[in-house]
Amino acid sequence: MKEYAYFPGCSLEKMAVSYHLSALETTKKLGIKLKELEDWNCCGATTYFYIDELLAYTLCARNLAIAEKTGLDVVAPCSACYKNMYFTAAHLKKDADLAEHVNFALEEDNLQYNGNVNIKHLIEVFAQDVSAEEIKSKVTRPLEGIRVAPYYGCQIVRPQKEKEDVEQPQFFEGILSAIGATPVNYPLKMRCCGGSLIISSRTAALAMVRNLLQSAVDSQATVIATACPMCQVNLECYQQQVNQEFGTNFSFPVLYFTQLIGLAFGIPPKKLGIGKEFVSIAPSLLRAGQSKD
Amino acid sequence: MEKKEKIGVYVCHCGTNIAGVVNVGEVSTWAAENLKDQGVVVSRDYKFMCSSLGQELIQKDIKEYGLTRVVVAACSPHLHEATFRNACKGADLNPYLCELVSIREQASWVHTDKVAATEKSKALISGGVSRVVYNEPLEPLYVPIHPATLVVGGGISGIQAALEIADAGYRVYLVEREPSIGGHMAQFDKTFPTLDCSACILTPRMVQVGSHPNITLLTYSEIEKVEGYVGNFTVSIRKRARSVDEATCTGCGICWEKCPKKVVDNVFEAGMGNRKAIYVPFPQAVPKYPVIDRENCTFYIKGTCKACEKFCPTEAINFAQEDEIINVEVGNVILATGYDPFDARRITQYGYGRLANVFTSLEFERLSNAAGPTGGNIVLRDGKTVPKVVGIVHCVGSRDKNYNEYCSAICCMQSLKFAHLVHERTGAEIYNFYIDIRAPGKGYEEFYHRLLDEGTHFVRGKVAEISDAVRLPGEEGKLIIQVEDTLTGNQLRVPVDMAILSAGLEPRRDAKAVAKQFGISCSADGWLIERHPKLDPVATVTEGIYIAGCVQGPKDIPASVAQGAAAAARILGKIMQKEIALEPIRASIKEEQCSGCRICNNVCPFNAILFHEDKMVSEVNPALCQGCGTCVAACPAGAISGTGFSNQQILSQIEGLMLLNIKSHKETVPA
Amino acid sequence: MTEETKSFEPTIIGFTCNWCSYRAADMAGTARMKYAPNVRLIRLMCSGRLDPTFVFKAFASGADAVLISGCHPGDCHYISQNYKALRRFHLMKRVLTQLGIEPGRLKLLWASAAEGAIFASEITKFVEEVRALGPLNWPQPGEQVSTPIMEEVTA
Amino acid sequence: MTKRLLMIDDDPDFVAGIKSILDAAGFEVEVTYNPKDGLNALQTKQYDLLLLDIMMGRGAEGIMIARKLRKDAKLREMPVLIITGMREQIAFLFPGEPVHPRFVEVDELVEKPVEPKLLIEKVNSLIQTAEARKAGKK
Amino acid sequence: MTDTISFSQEVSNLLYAAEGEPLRTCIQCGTCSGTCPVAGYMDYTPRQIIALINAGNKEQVLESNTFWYCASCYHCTVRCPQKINITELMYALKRYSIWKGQHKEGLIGPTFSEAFVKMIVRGGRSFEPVLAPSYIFSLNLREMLQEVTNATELLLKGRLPVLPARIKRIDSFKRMIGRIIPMGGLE
Repeated sequence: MKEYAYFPGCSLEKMAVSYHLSALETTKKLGIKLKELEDWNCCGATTYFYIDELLAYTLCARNLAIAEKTGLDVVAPCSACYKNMYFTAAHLKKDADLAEHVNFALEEDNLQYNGNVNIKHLIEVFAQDVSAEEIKSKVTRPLEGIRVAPYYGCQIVRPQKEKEDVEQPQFFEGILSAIGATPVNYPLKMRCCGGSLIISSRTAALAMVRNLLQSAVDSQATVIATACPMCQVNLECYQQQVNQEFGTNFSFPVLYFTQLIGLAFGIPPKKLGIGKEFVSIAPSLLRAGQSKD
Repeated sequence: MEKKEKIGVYVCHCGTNIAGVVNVGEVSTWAAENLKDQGVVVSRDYKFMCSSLGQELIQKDIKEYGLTRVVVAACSPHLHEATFRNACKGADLNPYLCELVSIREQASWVHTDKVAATEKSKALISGGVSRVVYNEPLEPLYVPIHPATLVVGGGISGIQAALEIADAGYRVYLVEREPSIGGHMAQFDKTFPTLDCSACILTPRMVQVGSHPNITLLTYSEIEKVEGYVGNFTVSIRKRARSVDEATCTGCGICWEKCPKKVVDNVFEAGMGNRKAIYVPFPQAVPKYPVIDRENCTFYIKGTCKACEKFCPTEAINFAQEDEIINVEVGNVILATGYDPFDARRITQYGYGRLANVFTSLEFERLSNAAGPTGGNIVLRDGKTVPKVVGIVHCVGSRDKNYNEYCSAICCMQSLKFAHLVHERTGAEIYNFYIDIRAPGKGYEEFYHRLLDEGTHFVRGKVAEISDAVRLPGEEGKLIIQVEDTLTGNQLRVPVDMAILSAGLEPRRDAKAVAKQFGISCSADGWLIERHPKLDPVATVTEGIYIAGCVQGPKDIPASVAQGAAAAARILGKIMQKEIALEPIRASIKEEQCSGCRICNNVCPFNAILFHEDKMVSEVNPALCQGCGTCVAACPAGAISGTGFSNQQILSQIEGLMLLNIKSHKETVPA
Repeated sequence: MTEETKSFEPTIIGFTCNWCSYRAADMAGTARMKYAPNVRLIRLMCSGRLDPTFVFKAFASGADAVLISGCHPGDCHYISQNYKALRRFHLMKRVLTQLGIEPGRLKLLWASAAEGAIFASEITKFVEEVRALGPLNWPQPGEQVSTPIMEEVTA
Repeated sequence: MTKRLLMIDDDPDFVAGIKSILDAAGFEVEVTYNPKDGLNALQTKQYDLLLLDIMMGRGAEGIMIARKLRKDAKLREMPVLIITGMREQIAFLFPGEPVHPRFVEVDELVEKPVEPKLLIEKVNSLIQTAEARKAGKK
Repeated sequence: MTDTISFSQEVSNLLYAAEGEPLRTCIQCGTCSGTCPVAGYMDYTPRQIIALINAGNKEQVLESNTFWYCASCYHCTVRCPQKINITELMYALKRYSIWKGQHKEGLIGPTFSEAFVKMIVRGGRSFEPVLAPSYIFSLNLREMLQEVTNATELLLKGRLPVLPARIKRIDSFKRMIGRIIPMGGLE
């Protein structure tokens, strides 16, 4: 049984609770255990960097240090948490002075970070650590005929880590194909949803959401799949406001990729947090998920 | 020291290049006072030591003081060692008794602390003085120069070089990897800025090469091995099996007419057209003989067909033909292997390979070529629709640290040429997206003005992405080019029917391997390095190996031709001299000290050391020895000495550098 | 600044090959790249010419560190002689350690003729490393070293 | 002998002001505008006192420098005077609360803006104390 | 040592591990601004901001909304042909502006960021309702109503927390922060 240290992040506690539920359910099906970090703290989104980067690194390092004690790779379902933890670890590895200073602060909580944690995004677990065959083997209700727009967003792939493709990756499509769905060519799959601007620069953010929704409609998708709570909330909960702002008429379901996998695995929708959406998902999707019954 | 040497020290100002940082007067006085015991009898500084007046100064001192050694503190020996050695020779002092100390490249140019640079210069001179005492008078080795030349690469640069040398009456072996010579130029339709037809000016040269009595043309061939040194290279060439007998083939063309197997031509037609499994790349190919592409030929795959053989009127098809290894002796080599176009697929956000109507520059060359797959009709990928709006993207893969940092030099002009051709043939609206327009050749700026006059739009901004993501009315079915117009600060979405990526030039994939094969090196970005970037652009650090054309860096046709001719001229000069002087830096073995352990035999990469079984001693063959000195360092008995770099010279130089030869020194002893 | 407050300036002897690393030094010069003035270079035809005696001689003569540089592996002008230098380098490091000298005082640097920038920055880095090590404490000063010191004392 | 001071502060305007005060008082003041150059200067040259800012570069990097000095055998004894405006700079975080001395292992801390007279007094007294301490040790 | 430094150097000094002045290498190609999803809403495009910094126009830069509109999507950064980390530059400008207490009027970004960090420093985790006052009053009536509707729906769907989240070891957590930012009542 594969085991990971699991860092849910603040939004999965409530706002994105369905992501949390579906992540646990689907990984369980695949024989993966997500062990929640004890007493984790907020990763700080990107906001710490505006005040004090050293503080930002320290807060992330606290979580890393807690994870290190478990000896497991740490998994974050939220792209922002993932990016922050990944690059904190990278900076600490490169900059011994910084690591020393951060560890000095961690002493207060009887913690120490030695630089021995691998950080993964939840979708990387599905795309890299689990083979497509393994996923396929658990599918009982393939999402045949369901056209899904794979929305990568920003911080899963950017900034670039090594030499990986940051412009046209295909791993999300791979997962969707494995559960029998049809990944559509979604031209804006790498564009930003404006999640971090929805409060501070509302009009800009709403326009970005509008573009993404329009592109999903144009590519004749039934549903957008996301891998980040910020993206999901932004794309889904603000549709009403987009409609008011731009005179559009969007009512487009946005699900977490784990919810789609869960449906394909035959997990009851309720256990996947389905029902908590603002935009209810098309009955066809639920039907597709259960057509083999 | 048994015999006291008389040494002269000469410190060059190099204008302010040295004197601006190093206190040359102080250095010179210091040397006179402190290196007296080493034998320094005179020490001077002078504005430009390499000038004729500077040289005369040294020569006068040699005579007057009876100098037996000379140390010049100036620039790198790679620049002026020969100059000062010749000056000594002119004053009847053996040139190898002159030592050059680099206080420009190693002190004044790289240090800002004037005191430290001055002190370092003193130490370097002290090292040079200590070393020169042990220099020995040497005579250069003379070797004959074989009058034949090898030219690698049959593009325009190699063609030019081969013709120049052949016309002068000397043998040239021209080796080309593809079945025909002509290179990239043969693929182009028009050449900028004059717009003359590429084929019209190139093919006569190709024909000349093909029929020249002094040129041995080896196409479909590659270099297998290179041995020897300047004047005397032995080159093995693999002549790949064409499956066609050149002696009997007339190039009539029946075979490729009858061949039933169509193959997408990814080389000459850049994937835009087809050829047959037996083919000549293009009608004007030189030589005219076809080749069978064994990977695609039905006979080689299935064992049946032989249509070509059946129809060949001269029985020239030979399926059993094998690769042939040809060995040739040459005195000099020209590498003119050219470039590869940048692979536009690497910039995924530009959509090449994903979005149908994104074209690369090479594809567009074929598209616009009258002899190309569309007969010169500029149409979309569907083969019929004429574009109404065309976007041309400059700097694709160039001026970008994610790909190639350098400017590819030709893309601006190539893009302007494309814009003109699109305008002329389709009347479409054209957008050029550029960072800077670089048109620094004869008639180039004028060509740019002509394009402005034709109404082409120029948008200053590097394209961010090309997509099919429709957002606004009027974008349906178009490609959207997203860019900031940096002159207005507006973000633009320009809908176009066709996007042309003006791809930059890259070193050949195997440039590094080729360089290594010929004992030269590549720069960090992969182009072959010339001996001097300004004054010796076609020679390399290895005597007898020359480079011409794009193998040295991106350049246009006129510059490639000029380099081909220049390399040829350099070689003709060498051939005329009949022999060449080599640095007498060689190893030699003292027979009486040799224990016969044979360790040296194995370390020599040139097999220059023979072992005499009868006497149980080793001996160095001076004609094969290249003077690397590894055997000297390896000999456990200390029986091998290396002229020019003897143990004594180097050990003494170390002492000199550490100022151990100076009685009153203080600086090197830490407090 | 008084003499005693002046920080330690190491003296380093550097060996370069004629084809790559000496040309890298030339290139650093032509491009006016700045680096620490503590290294004094000796040109050999090839790093393979480097006799371990040279290194020990340099240390015995008072050098605080020695730099060996040549063409990158695979790029040797003499085909493969830099591999011999590489082997000797590891051997010398061991010997130095046995002699009680920090192995960090011997550095091997591959630099092609195009890598002037690397050559310059690596030298500066090396000088800093040696500065951190402090002056070489040669356990038993060789004859050549002791002579001038003696004279200075008696002067 | 003229006393040599090093100032590490990222704000060129503030530096100009302080430097002119200290110059006029006969000090030799060197300035570096970021922590990295500052540490370099400390390691290669000798100073009688360090004037240190807190909020620089990525964040409260002054604290990092102060800690580093206190751990360095050579630099441990160097007097450090922190001049910080951090209360202003991130006042929203801890409104009305002081800079906490517990984690700042330095000799003195003053807040921006600084009275010229007070500044020179502090500098002089810190240098004197340090010299006395040194003499005592010998 | 130079007497003073340029604005470009001042900004470079804020960047993580900046060597020299990365902004000086900008060739003004506009890739960043062509890529930026928010460029249309910015007073100056990212490219123009770099030009203004290099020109030393400090006031113009600080008075612009550009860096507060940066969505941290890193798209410009992965595409910049000079490998300038533009997103990090925007963070640095935010930091500069917050430390100086100087920014364009009417922006929500600065106050929201401050409120957010304050919340984490206090409780260790994010709790959305606490943030609302930092921005809700800057919105116009329609926007405010939309926000409230959204919040209500979230609450109804069980997606909004009612109690503020806190980590367990909050005291040592606060002391830990004290070692990085030595301020505040720790006892």
